[in-house]
Amino acid sequence: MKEGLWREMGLSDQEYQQIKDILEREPNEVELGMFSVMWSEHCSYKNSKKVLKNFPTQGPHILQGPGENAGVIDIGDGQAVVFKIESHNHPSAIEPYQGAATGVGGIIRDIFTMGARPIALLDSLRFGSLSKSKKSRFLFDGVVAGIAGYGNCIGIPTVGGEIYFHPSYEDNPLVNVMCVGLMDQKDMAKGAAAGVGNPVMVVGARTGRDGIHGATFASEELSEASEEKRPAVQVGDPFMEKLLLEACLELIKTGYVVGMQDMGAAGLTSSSCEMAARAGTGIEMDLAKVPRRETGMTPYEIMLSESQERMLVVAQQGKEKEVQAIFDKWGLEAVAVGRVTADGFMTLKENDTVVARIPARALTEDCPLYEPEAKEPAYLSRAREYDLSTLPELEDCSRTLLAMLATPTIASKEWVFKQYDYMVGINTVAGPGAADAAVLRVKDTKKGLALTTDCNSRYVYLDPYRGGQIAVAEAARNLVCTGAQPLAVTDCLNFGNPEKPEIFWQFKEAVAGMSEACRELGTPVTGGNVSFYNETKGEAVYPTPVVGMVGLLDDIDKATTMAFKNDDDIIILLGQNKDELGGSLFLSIIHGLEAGRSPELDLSLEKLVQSTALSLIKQGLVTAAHDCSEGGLAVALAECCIAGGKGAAVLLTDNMKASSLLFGESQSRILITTPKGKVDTVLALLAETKVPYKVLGDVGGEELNITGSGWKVRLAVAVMEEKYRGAIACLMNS
Amino acid sequence: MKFGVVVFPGSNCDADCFHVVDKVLGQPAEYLWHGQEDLKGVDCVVLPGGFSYGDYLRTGAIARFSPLMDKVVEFANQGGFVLGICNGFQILTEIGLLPGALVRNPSLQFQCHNTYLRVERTDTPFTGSFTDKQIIQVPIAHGEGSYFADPATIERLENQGQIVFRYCDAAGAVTPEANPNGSLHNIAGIINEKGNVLGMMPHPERCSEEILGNVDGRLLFESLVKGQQGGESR
Amino acid sequence: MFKAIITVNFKKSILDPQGTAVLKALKSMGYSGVEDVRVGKHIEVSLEAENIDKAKEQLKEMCDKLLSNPVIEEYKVDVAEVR
Amino acid sequence: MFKAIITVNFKKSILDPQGTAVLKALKSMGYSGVEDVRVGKHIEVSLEAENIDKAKEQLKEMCDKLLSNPVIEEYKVDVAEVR
Ligand SMILES: Nc1ncnc2c1ncn2[C@@H]1O[C@H](COP(=O)(O)OP(=O)(O)O)[C@@H](O)[C@H]1O
Ligand SMILES: [Mg+2]
Repeated sequence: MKEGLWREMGLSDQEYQQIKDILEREPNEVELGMFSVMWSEHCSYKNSKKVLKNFPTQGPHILQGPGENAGVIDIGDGQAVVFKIESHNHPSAIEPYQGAATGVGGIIRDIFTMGARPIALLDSLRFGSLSKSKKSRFLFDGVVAGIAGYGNCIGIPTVGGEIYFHPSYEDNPLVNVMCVGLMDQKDMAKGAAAGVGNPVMVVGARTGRDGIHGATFASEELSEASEEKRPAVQVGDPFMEKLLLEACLELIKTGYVVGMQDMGAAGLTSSSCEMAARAGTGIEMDLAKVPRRETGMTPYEIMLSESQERMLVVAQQGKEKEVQAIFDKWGLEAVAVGRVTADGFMTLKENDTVVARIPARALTEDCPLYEPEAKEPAYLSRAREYDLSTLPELEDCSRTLLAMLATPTIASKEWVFKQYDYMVGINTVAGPGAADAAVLRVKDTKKGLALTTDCNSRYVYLDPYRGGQIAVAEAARNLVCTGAQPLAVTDCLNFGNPEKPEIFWQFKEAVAGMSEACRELGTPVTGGNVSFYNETKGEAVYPTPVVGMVGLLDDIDKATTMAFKNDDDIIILLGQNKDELGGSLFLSIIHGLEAGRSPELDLSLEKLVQSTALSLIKQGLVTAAHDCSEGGLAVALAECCIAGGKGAAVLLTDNMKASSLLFGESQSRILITTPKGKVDTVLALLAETKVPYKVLGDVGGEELNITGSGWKVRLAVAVMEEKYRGAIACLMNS
Repeated sequence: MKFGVVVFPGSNCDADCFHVVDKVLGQPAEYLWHGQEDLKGVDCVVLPGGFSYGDYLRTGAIARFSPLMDKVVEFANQGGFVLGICNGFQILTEIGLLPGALVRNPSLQFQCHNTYLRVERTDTPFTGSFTDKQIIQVPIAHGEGSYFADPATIERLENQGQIVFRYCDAAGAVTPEANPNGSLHNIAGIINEKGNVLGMMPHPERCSEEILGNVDGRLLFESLVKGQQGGESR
Repeated sequence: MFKAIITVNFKKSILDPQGTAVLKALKSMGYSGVEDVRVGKHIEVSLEAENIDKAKEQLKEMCDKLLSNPVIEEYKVDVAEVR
Repeated sequence: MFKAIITVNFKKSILDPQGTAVLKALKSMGYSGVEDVRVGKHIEVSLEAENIDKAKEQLKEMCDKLLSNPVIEEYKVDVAEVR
């Protein structure tokens, strides 16, 4: 073996020494390769594990928290929802179509591995400036097509998501995909290789040389040299995955499955040793039996291949034939390559020769954990101390609102979701663009599910703790606006290089903020994904801890969307307008400033606003609901108008600058409308809960009129709609 | 009326079609596995949407060689009802039960959105419950739904009234702007000469329930069921 | 063992949206000399057959039945023996 | 005027799902002699250029920048002068 090979594989000298201590000898190349991928940040969470312990993970409806392939929550009637989010950032930077497509494929496998039928996808995306950067347009175009290509083909609707454009993502886009599945609780499968003697089977696609060392690749910064590592990108085959999905679900129904796990990052290595470690067993495999796509593959290549659309199944002894028959029906291979052993070792053979022998737990548990140094970055005090009071005041409020609506981050994402089949499965009650969260019915019940992803990374950049809190609060608020009770969280933490103290500080603070908000709002974390090293040429992306959240509606007929619906409905704002512009999109777009403090968040007010809105919706008193987020109150009103094709007349009496009042992003605000005849009931209820609120005006006409003291917004809905819906298509077709 | 929903490897609207005939219409329904040769005595075969064989090579190209498809052709030739939706329509053109071909959308993108359709004929078994020239809303979801045929075929389709659905605007005008995918003559769905095989790109099964906000598609399935009931009582 | 290269193209009378899009993209990248682009399929098939004529016959059949659709496409087959 | 034929294929080591699906289909249709199928793109480009070397240079650039992604694909260019 080449001297210092471990360094090329991303292991430190100490880690190498530790491996020698564990094995009580030098590892061979296969063993070293296995350690290097399993001990990479991507698989081991060695830099983040200690911090992630802060997340609350317990709650009454949590059936499975972190540790399995996906989280599981109880939604009553013996049913469960399985969900998880994952990133595929680096592959997407290099080959946007295939990178994004295989990202979708990977997260879908995590869901059906648990025994659930995937019913929805959401995508949380970040790119550089769409108007200024050709590269960003190229990446955006390819990523969206890749998500569409995979999701549409396999037949899982992409029902929601979010997209932000910011220069920090120019060379390192973020592609996070969440998948949600539904199952009967009795069908829950786990990823444990239990039962000594049980056969271990490789099922699905054949193994090729693709993606070797993908996990290590994900744990480094992007550089020119990444180009050389290009084989780390794979081509996805959604058709194969569809067959695999149907075969696996059919197999689970038979009861012959003991454990099952998909082969994602680090392929056969991670799936086998994780399954053994979970069960406290060992696995012996003959690599010569693994079906291959290419000739002459070495044990090293077979163990580290990241070929897609493969699973590892531990079946009941004696049921191999039955398992094979099911895969055969779907035109897939299922080959027994080994068995579960009692000795706790991963024993890999090629025919009769042992090529690797490592204690399974050494790969999964013994990886050294680090607590990198954390230090508050210098930019923070500069940004916070920026004096915003010197900014010139708005001259033309209407023009400014139009400009905001045409900003790609705010503008309609129709150009994107038109490419997604968001209806297949016929469960989509509120698809993309219709409501603050996607709403799906649960067939044969009255129930509905609400799904969202959220993260405003500018807030996190300016105040990681508060930004983390807001990401959680906004996700919950979005669910509430559709009439759902928020239940649980999955998160995807996208940060720069954790070896830099400033980055690690952002990470720690953001997780602490998210943890507090999750605790307060009663939405535990069931799992997630950490993606570090999102940097190019030493510049990190904005810290982006994406929150994926699932909520439950007991009565799908009460599902609420954001569209203004009836003339004369009364518009009410729950929450408070504050004079705060810090961290707002307005500052960034209109003044080119990323400064100030992120908006304040009072979690008890947040809870009160949310519970009030939810209770009004459940009582059937609300005709539309929408939270105020990027672009503030003015943009929220405009969005309700555009969605409903109806105008509104609004009077704002707050004693505040027009810019703050219209475009400030104060948290904990929800716009609702209620029919005129019910307004007294609503106001009485509001008075009872003591929630701060304001009656703003009413729905009607073909214009949005907002009147303040000394200023006015007056825009035809049709004009706003044209800007809002056309902006992204216009940039992409130019 | 007993419906049979064909399942090809890669079909993904099979369960949706099944749900609508079974749960919404309350009709008997069976899944028909592509590898078998048994139509299980159904009265109407539904070829559902999806990506049979991954849409590899050409949409519907590989699926038409499934063993079950020989039986479907026989069934159609004997007058049995066959409904091809989206990928099902593509398969019907590939196998020659319907003329023409469905090619890539000029946008080169997959397109998923509602479209307005004008019902051109109400005297077919699939459209009896619609009113003449009724304007309905039915969603499309495809990347290759641009209907093409040579001029002679198009003329024949027009002359023989084989065009059943056309893309139109909200007022029913058949215009280039209302054509989402460059289909010749705004064709969204056609029927064979005998009138028992219908192919359409839009998805009626996606708009057959109140909770989904639109029930226009249900009329298509109801037409079949009512037609048969009418036939039996006569 | 024979190796065939089959090219499948849209008939001239049929719009080739992909070709049009590539043409547009090349022009906007500054390749003003480009006049036309057509995008088709390039299929490589390796097969065993008794002799080259049998191979050709089989390949033609495959093209007619599966690899091309005569309504919209035309094809060309080149076969060579390899060892 | 030059006419180029560009073929773009997945690299040999990369999975070609389309080729695999076609191979299976051909086998199940009874063509048991077929051993391998790869499906790629066949792109025909007509362009004006000063001379064939300039044309080649431009075409290579187009392939690198737009027509293929070297991460997963490889390409081949054939150019000839036409009148
Ligand atoms: N990448 C995407 N994929 C699918 N839908 C999206 C995507 N981005 C945004 N949407 C949809 O567009 C709508 C508006 O999104 P967003 O601007 O994030 O709303 P909000 O600020 O209220 O959360 C939502 O319904 C969302 O699901
Ligand atoms: Mg949002």
